[in-house]
Amino acid sequence: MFGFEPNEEQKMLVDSVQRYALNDLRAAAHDADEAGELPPALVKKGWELGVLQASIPEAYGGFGDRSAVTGVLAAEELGYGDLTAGLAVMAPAAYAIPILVAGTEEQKKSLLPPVVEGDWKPYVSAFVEPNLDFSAADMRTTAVRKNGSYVLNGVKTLVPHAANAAGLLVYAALDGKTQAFVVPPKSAGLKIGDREAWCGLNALPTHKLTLEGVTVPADARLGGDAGHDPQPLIAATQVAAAALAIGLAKAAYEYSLAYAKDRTVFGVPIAQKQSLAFMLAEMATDIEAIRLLVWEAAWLLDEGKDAAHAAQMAILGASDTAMMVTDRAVQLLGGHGYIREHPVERWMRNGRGVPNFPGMAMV
Amino acid sequence: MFGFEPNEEQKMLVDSVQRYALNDLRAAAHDADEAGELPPALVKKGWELGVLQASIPEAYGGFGDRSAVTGVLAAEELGYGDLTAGLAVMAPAAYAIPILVAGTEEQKKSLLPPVVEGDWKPYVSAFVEPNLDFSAADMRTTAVRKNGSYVLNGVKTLVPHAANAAGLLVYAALDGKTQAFVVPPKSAGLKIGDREAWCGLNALPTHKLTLEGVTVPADARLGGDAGHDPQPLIAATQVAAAALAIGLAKAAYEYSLAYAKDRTVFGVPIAQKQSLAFMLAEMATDIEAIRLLVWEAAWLLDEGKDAAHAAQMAILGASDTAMMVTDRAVQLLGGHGYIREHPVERWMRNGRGVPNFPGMAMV
Amino acid sequence: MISFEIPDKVRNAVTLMTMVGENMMRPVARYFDDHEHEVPWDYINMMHDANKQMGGGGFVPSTDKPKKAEGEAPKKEGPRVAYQRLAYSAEALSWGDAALYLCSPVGLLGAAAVAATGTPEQKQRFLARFAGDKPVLDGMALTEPHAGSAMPADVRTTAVRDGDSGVLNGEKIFVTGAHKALIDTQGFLVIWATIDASAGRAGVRPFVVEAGTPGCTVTKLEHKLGIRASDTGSVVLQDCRIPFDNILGSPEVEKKTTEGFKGAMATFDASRPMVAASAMGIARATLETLKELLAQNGVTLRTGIPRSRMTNIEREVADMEIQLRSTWLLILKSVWMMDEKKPNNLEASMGKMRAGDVVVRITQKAVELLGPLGYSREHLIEKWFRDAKVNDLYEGTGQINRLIIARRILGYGRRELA
Amino acid sequence: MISFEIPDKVRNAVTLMTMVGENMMRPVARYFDDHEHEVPWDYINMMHDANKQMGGGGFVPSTDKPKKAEGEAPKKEGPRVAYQRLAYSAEALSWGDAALYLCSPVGLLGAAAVAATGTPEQKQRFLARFAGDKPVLDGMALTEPHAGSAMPADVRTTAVRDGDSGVLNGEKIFVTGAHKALIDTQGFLVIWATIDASAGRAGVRPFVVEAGTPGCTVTKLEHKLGIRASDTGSVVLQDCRIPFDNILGSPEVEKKTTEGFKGAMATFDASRPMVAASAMGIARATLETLKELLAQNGVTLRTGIPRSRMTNIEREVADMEIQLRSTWLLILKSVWMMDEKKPNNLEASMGKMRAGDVVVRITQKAVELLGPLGYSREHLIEKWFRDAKVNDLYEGTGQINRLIIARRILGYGRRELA
Repeated sequence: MFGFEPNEEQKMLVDSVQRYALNDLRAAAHDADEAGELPPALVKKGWELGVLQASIPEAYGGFGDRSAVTGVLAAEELGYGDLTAGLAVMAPAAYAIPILVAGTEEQKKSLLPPVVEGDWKPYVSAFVEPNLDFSAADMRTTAVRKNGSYVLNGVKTLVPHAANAAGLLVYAALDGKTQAFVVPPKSAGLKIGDREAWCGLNALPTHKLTLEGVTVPADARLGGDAGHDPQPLIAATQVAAAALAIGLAKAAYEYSLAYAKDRTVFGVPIAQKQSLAFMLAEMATDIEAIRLLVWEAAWLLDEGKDAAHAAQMAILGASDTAMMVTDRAVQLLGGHGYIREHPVERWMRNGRGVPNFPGMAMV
Repeated sequence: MFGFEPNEEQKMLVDSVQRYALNDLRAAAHDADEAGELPPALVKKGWELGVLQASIPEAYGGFGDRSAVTGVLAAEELGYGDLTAGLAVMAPAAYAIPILVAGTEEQKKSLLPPVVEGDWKPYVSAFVEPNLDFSAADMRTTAVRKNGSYVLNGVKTLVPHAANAAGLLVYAALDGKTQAFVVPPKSAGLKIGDREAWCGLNALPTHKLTLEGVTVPADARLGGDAGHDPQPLIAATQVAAAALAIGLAKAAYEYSLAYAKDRTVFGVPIAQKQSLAFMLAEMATDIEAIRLLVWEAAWLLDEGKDAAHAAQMAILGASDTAMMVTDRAVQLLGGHGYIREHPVERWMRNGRGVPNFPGMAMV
Repeated sequence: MISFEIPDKVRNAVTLMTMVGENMMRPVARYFDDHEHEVPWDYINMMHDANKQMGGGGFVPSTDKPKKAEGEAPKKEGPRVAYQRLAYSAEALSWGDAALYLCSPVGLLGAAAVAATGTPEQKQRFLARFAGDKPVLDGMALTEPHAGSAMPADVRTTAVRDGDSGVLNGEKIFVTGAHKALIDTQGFLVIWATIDASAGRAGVRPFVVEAGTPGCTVTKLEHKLGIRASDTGSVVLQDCRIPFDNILGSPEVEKKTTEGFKGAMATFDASRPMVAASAMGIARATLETLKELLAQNGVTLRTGIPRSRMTNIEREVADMEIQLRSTWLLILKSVWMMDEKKPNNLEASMGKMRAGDVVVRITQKAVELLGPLGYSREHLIEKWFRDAKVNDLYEGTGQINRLIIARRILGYGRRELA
Repeated sequence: MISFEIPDKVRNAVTLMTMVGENMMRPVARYFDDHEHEVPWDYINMMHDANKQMGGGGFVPSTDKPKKAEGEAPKKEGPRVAYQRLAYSAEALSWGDAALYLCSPVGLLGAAAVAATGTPEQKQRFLARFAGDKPVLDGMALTEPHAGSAMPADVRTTAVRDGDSGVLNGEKIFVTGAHKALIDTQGFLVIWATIDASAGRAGVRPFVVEAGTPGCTVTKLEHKLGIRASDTGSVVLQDCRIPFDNILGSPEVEKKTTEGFKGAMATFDASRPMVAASAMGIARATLETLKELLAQNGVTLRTGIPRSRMTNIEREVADMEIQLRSTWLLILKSVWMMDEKKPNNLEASMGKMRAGDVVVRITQKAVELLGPLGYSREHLIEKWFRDAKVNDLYEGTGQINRLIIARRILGYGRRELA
């Protein structure tokens, strides 16, 4: 049975996240971008919507079961509000969901409750690496077994809140296979670089993380000695980033559509020009089509089916869509699109980074 | 000194080729395409314009000096008339120009006069190979030295008039370097396949050519024992195909522009719709820009400079332009574009093949 | 609920149609491309038999389709998937061969119009013939010589009421399957005509004209770039007299109001996804064959690597996969909405527009990527490229569909956006 | 004659500007991006000195530029290449840094307007100041708050004649370099105003407003996505009184005819290639740096292979090279036509449109291809992406230029194509 409509529970969640996105994230995004920081109360409020908490069973401190489909519905709304803040709110998910999915019972019991009980805390993951052909399935950071421990070496980038992380999940290649390790933030050999500066994401502090012989015990590896299949984790973070990107695209599409209807030249709304109206038609269609790719990949994850290919299609398609749509949104605003008073240039800057964001959030 | 205007002599040639293109080639193209053959008188008339003859010095039976720039100006007009017939008219150039450029004095003296003196005769070249990643610089057809001769093995495709060729120039890899060899059409081991059927080019008979141990004497190699630099030949045939493609694109652009001005819906010419008018603006701009790439590559050839990169840019750019413009021309005609009464579908079919046509003509 | 589970009923139809495509269509696809206007009777008869064996209702969903044998217990109604099955069937048959698919005697665009807007009596009267002894084709006639593309609002063919009759006069062009519906079989066309030329678009309505009706003649067959097994004809209506209740829809549609027009236009919400699905079939066939030819020629396609590590060919194929799947999901959503009786006008146009773009892009790229193999008639790739282009032209060009989408999302009418 | 030989004069200018770009602009480009609205005095003063040393005529071609020392023999006139040199200079300086280039005290868009349409007396009066003691900037003010983009025909700022004076009233927005021209230096703006609001476009003319003119104030500086070293200001004209012969052009331009308007519009045929050339400089810088970063990171780019054998990155780079070179040649042709005094309106718009497209595409793709390196502020790639986008927006958006091109090739006016 095909179905293209969220269920009642999902609709309620989407409604509440959307309200937060529109009332809180949108209102704060410009100043946060200029100031280079998100108001902590803003992130706290997003956290209290309970998107992650509802994905973690009661046994581990949460109050629900994980659904990647529900996750992408929520993520789209966060991206619709502000992708930067969305990544901040969802950062702990990039730490907790892998533990939930791939951790041993003991790891789940010990590691999850501190994340989901209480306020938002910077539990984050270190995933992306600073090379242009970074591949999630073929990382340069390595893990080597040594005397019953694992020794990690390598460089990570785009690690949010690394300077004050409460917990760190680090991905590394163990015998060529990507595996995740829980690394205490104060580990010896772990160097936190200066805050990074990007084209976008200005309000989110990220850092380079250098691992020089960082040693963690055997039980720091997700799944213990047996380890875990990295593919479902890679897929889950790809669809999370894809959903955020679709939300961002939708925001830019809606804003530029409203602008084009409102803005008149020679007394006629510019939306009445075929060239601009057709742009909008293509933007709307792309968003609609690629959103369904994202949903399908999430659904495959929930069904326990192989989602690797679908998730890659989703992130590639959503990245392209975010980049195309935000560029056109700027274009639709003309000179006004270039001015930071309007959000479209920020959305374009944030959107350009989407291909790099998998690893920073998870559903 | 930059200059973007043909000189007087070139203008006269362009005028006469354009008249032939519009009056003769255009008029014959539809029926030739449906019938699968070009009227011999049509090709003869094109030949008598003397484009090739004017490129061959008097010492070798012609009446001028080669200019690749002049060549591309003429080729554009031929493509503007009918690309298929243009390839037929120019086929002997693909045989003669390499001999002129890379041949020994003796080769030029003996091989060129029969080509350029008298009527059009099917002197042709065998260049393209039937593999999807065919590369002019890395051919699968091989030439091996043996007892003072060369032994050729391999398969060629898109060889025009192979069944009744008066002369054949075959390209093969000798120690990994592309070299051209004059091969008598009746050579032992040379098998002419059935006539090929393509998406377009219906009026031009082409064949597969299989070489099984075809043996030619040492002096059959262009340039004799020393051989020749293949790059200027590859570049010269790339710009020839590119110029034909630009002509084809111009034809499709002009036809669809005129149609769009003429065709009314609700009493308004469809060209007054921004979506269609902007398509035309982009088509015109692409043609103009890529034409200059073709000119520059030809100019570099005439200056004796390295034209390899410029020529590749020219053929890639011109192929893309031909494909984009002809597709849009069909689109501009709507349902009528799909009907063989209008030439645009034929231009689209011919245009789709452009990336495969280098080797079939030369300037 | 969000789910991407293909229903069993649909899956079974796909299996069957794929067998037909593989065994009955692919082997003769080149022949009928080479022999334009030759009628593929073997295929038509086979499909007719198959349709009868499956109950004879044709492919077109209709809750009012001819009843099963008397006394048989009515089946317990599951979720409605009829339009989903239809889209999957159109896709699978077009994967076999899009031109032959258009010769299927199972109810195509004309039948879709009847199913979407006809009264129960009309559905019975016109759709029953698909279960008759002989195969029957149908079609839809909209475009006229003066108009650029399918523009319902610009119809000049007139329908004048004369007692219980309607008298049609006008000319239609680019009628897919006109000859097969009216001459080769005892089928019918749905012909758009105006009941009041002074009323503009508000007067335009669909009428059913059956084969053999005096005054209705097929005057010309087009020679086309592609889909050559399917004829494209011109139809002249000269004092063509039909029962006036061949006007599709409830009596209200006779009122010369924009509402009546809009009701009649609902036919496109059903037909566009069918055309889009057919386009997807060509695109999928092309992508699969491209991959096969690449593999045969030693080109390996790796998966699970980022774009930065891909070859150009890998990247093109990855892009094709994204386009194909996302567009198919969009079309699926639009037919799911039909089945769920949700308004799907926007989604139907989005699917049609994107399908036209995508099938053209995929087939053109495939020709290009395969070099001489793509351009040669030894393979079907070049044929599919030629077949594909019609999907961006007929049943509304890409531009017309953009116009429809843009008006919808902007809340504009013809006055604001023309 | 067809030739692609770069003239010596032009080559020398490129060498010089490239040195400036490399040594004076690249090292501070990031700083001035981070410090929006800080005036780059070092660059401005250096360029002013360099300009004076080269004769002080500024970059803008003018046959009437200030004479050399008396008695000096007039140079033998070679072929005219002044606009070609100008385009190459704009390209090379924008290769250095497009934002700083816009701060060059050598005559930019305002000076181009004076050079293109001013009388000899006006050229002398307004262009001489670029050779003065202190650096001077200029600009052009066209867009107004009510209009979407630069639309000369939609100007509402008024110019009323009062004896020998003109009195300007209105507001201009998005004036590139307004603050530097009017506040930071003793420069000028060319301001478009209507001499007869009832005459529509026929009444619109360019006026020179000099720094220090009472009633002309810079009211706002925009915070922008890119080109942050260049200020973008709003200018309010309140009973701003200027000599009426600051109206650019021969006396005929005062006639309220479409001809007069068209004459004034010729300024765009000179200014569009400058903007396009600047865009090309950003694009070339990006492409070169992309290649360097790829090489540094172990990605080899092979040449001379067909597309079917390329990696995705190789194909993207090859496409960039085609776009960059073909667009540059188109721009060169348009300035060659200026030098040859041939009408270049179509080519100027084509070059501007395509340059906007190409620089946006190349910079966006470069950010993408380089992954985290492209997105990071450690390199200039992300800055160039931000700088680039303005080229598709200012001095006529891509859409406006398409409109101009389409009207030209179709022979349409505003009535037929709006």
